[in-house]
Amino acid sequence: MTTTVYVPRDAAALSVGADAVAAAITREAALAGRAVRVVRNGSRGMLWLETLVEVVTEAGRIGYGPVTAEAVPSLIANGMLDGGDHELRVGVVEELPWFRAQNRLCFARVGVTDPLSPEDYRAHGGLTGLRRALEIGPAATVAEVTDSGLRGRGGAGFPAGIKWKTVADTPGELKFVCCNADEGDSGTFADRMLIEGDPFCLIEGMTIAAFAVGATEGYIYIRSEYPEAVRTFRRAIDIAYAQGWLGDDVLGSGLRFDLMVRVGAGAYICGEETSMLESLEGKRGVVRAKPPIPAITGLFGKPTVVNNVLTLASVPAILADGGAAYQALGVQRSRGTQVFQLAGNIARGGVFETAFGISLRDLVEEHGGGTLSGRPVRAVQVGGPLGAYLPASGLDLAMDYEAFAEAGAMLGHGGIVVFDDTVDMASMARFAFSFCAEESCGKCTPCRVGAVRGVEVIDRIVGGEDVDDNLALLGDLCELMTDGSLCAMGGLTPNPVRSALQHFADDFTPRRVTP
Amino acid sequence: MTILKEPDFGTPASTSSTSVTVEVDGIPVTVPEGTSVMRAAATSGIDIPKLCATDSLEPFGSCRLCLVEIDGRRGTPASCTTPVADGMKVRTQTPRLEKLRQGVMELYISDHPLDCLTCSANGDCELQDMSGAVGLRQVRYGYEGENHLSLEKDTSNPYFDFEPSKCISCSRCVRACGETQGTFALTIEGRGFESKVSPGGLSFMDSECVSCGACVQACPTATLQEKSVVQLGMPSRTVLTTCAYCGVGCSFKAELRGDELVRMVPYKDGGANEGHSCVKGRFAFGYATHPDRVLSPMIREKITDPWREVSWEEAISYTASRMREIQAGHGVGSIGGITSSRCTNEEVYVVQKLVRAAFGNNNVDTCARVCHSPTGYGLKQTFGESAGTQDFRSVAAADVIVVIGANPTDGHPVFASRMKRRLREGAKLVVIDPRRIDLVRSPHVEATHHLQLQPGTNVAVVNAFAHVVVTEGLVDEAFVASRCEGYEEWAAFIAQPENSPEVVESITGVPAAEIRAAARLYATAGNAAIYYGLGVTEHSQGSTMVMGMANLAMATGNVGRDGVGVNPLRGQNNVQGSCDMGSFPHELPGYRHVSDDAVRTVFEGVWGRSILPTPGLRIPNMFDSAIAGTFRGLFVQGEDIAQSDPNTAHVTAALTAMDLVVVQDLFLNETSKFAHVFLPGTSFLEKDGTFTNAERRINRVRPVMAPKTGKHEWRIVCELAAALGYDMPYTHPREIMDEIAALTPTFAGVSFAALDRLGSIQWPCNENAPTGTPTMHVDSFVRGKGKFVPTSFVPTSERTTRKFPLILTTGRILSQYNVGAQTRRTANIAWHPEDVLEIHPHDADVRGISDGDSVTLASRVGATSLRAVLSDRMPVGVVYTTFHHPVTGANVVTTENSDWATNCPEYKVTAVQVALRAQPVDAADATEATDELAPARERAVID
Amino acid sequence: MTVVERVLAVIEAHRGDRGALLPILHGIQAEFGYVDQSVIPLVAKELNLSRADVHGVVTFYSDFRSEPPGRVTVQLCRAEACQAVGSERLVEHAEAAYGVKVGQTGADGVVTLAQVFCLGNCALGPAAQVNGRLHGRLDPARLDGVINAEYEARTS
Amino acid sequence: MSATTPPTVRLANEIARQFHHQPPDTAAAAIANHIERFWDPRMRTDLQHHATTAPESLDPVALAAAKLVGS
Repeated sequence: MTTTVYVPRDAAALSVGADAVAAAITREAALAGRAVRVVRNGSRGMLWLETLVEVVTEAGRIGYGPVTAEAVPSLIANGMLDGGDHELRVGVVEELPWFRAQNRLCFARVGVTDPLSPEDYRAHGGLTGLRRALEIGPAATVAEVTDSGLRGRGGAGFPAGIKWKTVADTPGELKFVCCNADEGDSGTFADRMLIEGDPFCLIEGMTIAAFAVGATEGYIYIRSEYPEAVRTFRRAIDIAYAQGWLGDDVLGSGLRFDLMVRVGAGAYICGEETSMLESLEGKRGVVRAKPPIPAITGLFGKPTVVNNVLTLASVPAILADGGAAYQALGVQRSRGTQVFQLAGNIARGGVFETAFGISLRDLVEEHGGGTLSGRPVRAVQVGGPLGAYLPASGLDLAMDYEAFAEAGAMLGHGGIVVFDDTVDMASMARFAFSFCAEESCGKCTPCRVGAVRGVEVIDRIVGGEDVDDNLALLGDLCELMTDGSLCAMGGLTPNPVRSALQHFADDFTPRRVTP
Repeated sequence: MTILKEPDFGTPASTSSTSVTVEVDGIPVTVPEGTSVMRAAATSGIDIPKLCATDSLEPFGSCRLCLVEIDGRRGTPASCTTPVADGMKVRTQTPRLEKLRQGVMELYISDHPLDCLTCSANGDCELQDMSGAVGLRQVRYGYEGENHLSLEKDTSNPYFDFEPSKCISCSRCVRACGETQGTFALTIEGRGFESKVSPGGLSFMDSECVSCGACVQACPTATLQEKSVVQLGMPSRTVLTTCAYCGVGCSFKAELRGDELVRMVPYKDGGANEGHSCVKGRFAFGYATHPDRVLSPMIREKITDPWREVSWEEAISYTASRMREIQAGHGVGSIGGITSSRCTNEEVYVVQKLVRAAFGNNNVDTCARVCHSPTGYGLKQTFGESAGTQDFRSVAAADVIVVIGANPTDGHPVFASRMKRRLREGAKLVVIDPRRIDLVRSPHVEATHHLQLQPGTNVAVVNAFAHVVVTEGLVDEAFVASRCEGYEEWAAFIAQPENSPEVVESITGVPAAEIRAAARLYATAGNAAIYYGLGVTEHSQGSTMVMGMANLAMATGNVGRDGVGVNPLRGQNNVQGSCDMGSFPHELPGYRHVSDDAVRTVFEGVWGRSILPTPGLRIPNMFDSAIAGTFRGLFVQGEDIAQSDPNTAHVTAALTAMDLVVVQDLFLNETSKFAHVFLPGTSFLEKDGTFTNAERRINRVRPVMAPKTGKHEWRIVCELAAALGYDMPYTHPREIMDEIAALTPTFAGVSFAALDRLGSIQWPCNENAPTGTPTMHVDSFVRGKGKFVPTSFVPTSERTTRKFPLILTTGRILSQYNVGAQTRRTANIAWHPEDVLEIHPHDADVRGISDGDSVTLASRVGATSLRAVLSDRMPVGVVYTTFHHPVTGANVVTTENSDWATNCPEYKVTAVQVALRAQPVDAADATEATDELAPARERAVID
Repeated sequence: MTVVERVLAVIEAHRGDRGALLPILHGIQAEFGYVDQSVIPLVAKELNLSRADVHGVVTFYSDFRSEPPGRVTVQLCRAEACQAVGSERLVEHAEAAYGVKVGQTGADGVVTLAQVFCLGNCALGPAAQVNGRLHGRLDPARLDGVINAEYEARTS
Repeated sequence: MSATTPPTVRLANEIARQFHHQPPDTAAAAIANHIERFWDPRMRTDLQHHATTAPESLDPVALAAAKLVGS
């Protein structure tokens, strides 16, 4: 009898030796005379357990982790292939508290299936959403998405249905669907994991969007820092064409939709939708002023849907189960689930998909297990490099768009980066400016020049130079960048700065000038 | 006037016909929908601070100075990128906005040199202005932070400097290069704080920059600054005038400091150019004050005598008495005059009047004879008026643009920029030209079809187009039925198989399928416009081709509205005007035949002299008659016939045979070698009058300086007439225009006062069209019904043979102008130091010619030598050269063939042989050889 | 194949793609290891862009190198999540150990050190990409091991 | 075309080639009309002179036209 063993092919798993683990299992099983089938799945998202090896048993998929290649002989010797006991054995994966506490919609198949197996995809509910969309027609599809309350997962949280309706209502023979997979925020990796772990879901979501708005071409813009995601998605597209899920006659419905991968080239700003469009057009990734909005004048001047990976990946489920089911999840105007990502100095980092409304403390302390270093949590940055730093005392915040907005913070793409008490928050504030200086597109003055001056002003403050005047200047600069910048890059850079000043003022007191 | 600063509304005007009303700082203002908040504010007299916005460019939204508050909207949107909405309430001045704007300026100044007092832009710097406008009082960041102050200055361009340390990264130059000029030679390099303007990583001179000046114009600081301003200082007064180079007729602000011309700046309200310019008009005006200019009249008895400077009185009375002597001895018809397309309408008018009224004959012609005379003939025959049908603006409404025998990016660059803008917006392009001109494929522009025809086969191609239209049912039946005549006969002719694309393929070398596709595109476009140049007219069938294009336009209904038409791209600044003014021997002003008794009677009444009812001699006929001995005296106004007219040997023989040759010009040109009287002329900077451009637009030419010669050209002519016993007692050129208006129905509404009021006027301008006529033939053709004229293709007699196996065709290049008399006397020489022979690599290879080799170019009539450049722009079998340098003698080899109807020379088709020169000559040798051979070699085409 | 032919082959593979400049530049970098100044006019001509257009794009994106890289290219993540677990110490180590500053290639052409902001491995930091392969939970010793292995793989 | 051909003859012949597709009578009339509208009278006289003295130098249609031209 052949034993099925799952070894993730997700980049995070690969980064800690998953390929070597898979090879070792094949080798050692053969030596032990055991027939095994190694399936390369996506990651379950419990990244502290990577490489998480799962063995299929009658009791379920038993997990072992973190597994290294070196540990494989001992694992096999100890009966791993039969679910045997071992210090790395974590039990039935889906029964782990961390796992059970989630509500996986977007990530329902991630880590469960072979991402490039169309059979797996179908067997796990794939294509149901698309088929239903094709059945109910474009207008009803848009309505379903509108009714679901789905909001853009890229950070701005704009209702997806309204955007789609605008594109659908704008006349044009050529329209585009663009998936923004330029996931550049530190502390976020859910897009990557979905692309690598369930690419067909995204393809299905984009196809539904295309059908809904009347687009015939789609582009997914994946950052070049994600070579594994690029490879996986390209293969998935090839398979989808072969399956008739893409091309001239999608699922025999007569729908034409072509999908292309485009790779970024090292520019954080291309995660901003208009600069992403510029980049897709083969230009410098410089931000466009709005209006006109991309839904009307988008890629190559044509009506264009631009949505984030998780937004589009939520769509198949919304169509399959109906907008109302999705709407039933979440709180207030934050409907459905959010894929939180626990990162940085955290004991149990990974993705955690759940309905909006969970508290930050629950995520960081209960599920994340506190810091990796074991030291006290001092600060948590939510929403990427443009998100605010929250002090350990402020972790009782509910994770929803409005609650965060009220607290002067933002949920962004759901990334949560934890710092322990060794962090110097003045240097993190300085980093916010220097990151902006490094990654600003250079178009608008507050961002282009302001970021550089911000670094200099913080240096002067911590250097003890005219501290009060410079603090006032820093305040004015933050105000100018917030109110005056062309896009969110410059506009939000003051978030981490101001929050650091507000919550960690002591770190800004004069000290020795760092050489 | 003092220095003219045009208002800048910040963003381009909206063309919407719907209006919306908004309130800016409590002031209600009604503007077209789509107008920016910034422009709406400016319209109501409120200037919102701005640096990256200017109304010649699309809004960009980068400087963030123009932030405003809008009731009901979050934040502080940029007023340049925010369109107005009905009922919107905008506040442009609040404490919050003031603080933000000061904050922006503080950032700018923290990375800017603090040298305002010694900066060349001091007083004309928007950064300086904005610092004041926002009330910047301190820069709290200090000046010690990261900056760009040590970036090096690029002085490589001869006309302007690039000083990146002063750059504020507003991208106005980059956008101007793309949006306005369409060259895309500039970019922003790097990103973030390191973003800086760059000519593609090269120096300006090594880059793709064509030196049009749009970037300099757009720059709000001293970063891109004219060298002349750096050297001479800021100008203090403005004179509005018109460029004297090509037929586009750009309006310029001549900016002076005292009486010194500092710079020429394109005028935003100029109808032809709308604020754009090219390297010639913008920068190449130095010839006007070049030391080579002759400033005193000179005479001599024999052409072998040395010149003798004399007073104006002596020069004029000498001329008059010799003219009268000749007429006494050889008859009234033994003298004549040639008018110049470089001179004003008023100057031209008085010369033809001199000839008709004082000389008493019709022996007047103009240099248009050798360029666009077929246009006059062909469009008169078919449409009824010897002029193009559209204004330049019309190209913005074209869906398909057909360019035939023209190279607008070099020859008519400012119009080309407008055309390219339309092409970038999506209009389709068909190029019909033997050579792959830049328009066929250049950044962001690509022709749908390039019909690379054999030189001399235009008519076959246009007939094949028409054949497709007629036989494939693409005729606009309604238009033809209601607006035209002669259709049936023409359609029967054109439908004959000999005109089919398949048959003409072997003649033209253009695949039949290409012609069919292009013809269908033209016929089904919606709005299809034809633009053409000398590649149409300078052929043995030049006039036929013009009529062929007119037929095609009528058959498809592409006449009489915006975006269509048949449009000549005129060569010289005043070709249209000189023709309008009655310069042709068979026509009085306004294209009315001398045989028309009624017309003659009107002129005779005003002029007080009788006018001959029979045509006079055309230029080539004058030469023939001179050699025959019946034509012996010639007044030549500003045309170098010895250099520019065909068959130089014949021309020089004719000039030598004459008893009196009077030359009026800026420089001692080739013709003056055969002259007895030299009357120094004035440059356009001294003239007072009008030029008429290719779109029939009459523009004022205003004097920037007093005549360096002490006398206006029109006055010279009047004094000569007086000396001949005929009074032309004008005291000012405006009186000349008044007379033109009184005598010419199409000019009835034109006067200097009207021009000052309206800016410019496109004739016809009269009771029916008091402000002029941008588009002609709108409801009916000038001749009533448009007339189809069968245009049978007759091959030129110029054929290739074993001995002369290649065809030579000619053209011009952007930086130089015609025979180069002006541009060679400016720094433009840097771009084109010599004419070269472009030859296909295959043709070069079989002759053992490598790139850069010196080669001889020989035709049946002459030979010259020049450097070869291998180029796949040429089809195999065709070679090409420009004619800007007399040393090249490019036209020594061209033949005496001409257009059958107008005698316009067939410059564009010459059978030649090209061979490697045995011993390459160095430059010094070449110069010597030139001097010896000058009369035979220095012959070039005027257009 | 000549350089021109190799460039044309890359361009040909993207002929007909909309706005193909980025994929082509990636292709050229994959082919040659960097984007040489000299190929810019050719790319511009083939795509009907100005060379300034291409220059502007090449200089905007930090991926495109104008110089050949070393045998081992190390992209160290310096974004917040990796900073939280000591990425700056890793940078200091790498600079000292390989004698290059971030953004430089060693004179011996062995190591190119580059910084990157986020590799999407934020729960397993500090992370780095070495010759295109992602590594997590790095410390100086592990980094050295990875670099050595890559160097050996490239030289053997 | 020989350089010794009189200019008016050369011109008339060039014009005649353009009208060869028309019936000779029509062509001759059209050419004569063209000459009358665009030629100086002394050129017409010269052409008529050649038409009389050297009719063989003229294209037959040009010759016919020359005879129609009023001087």
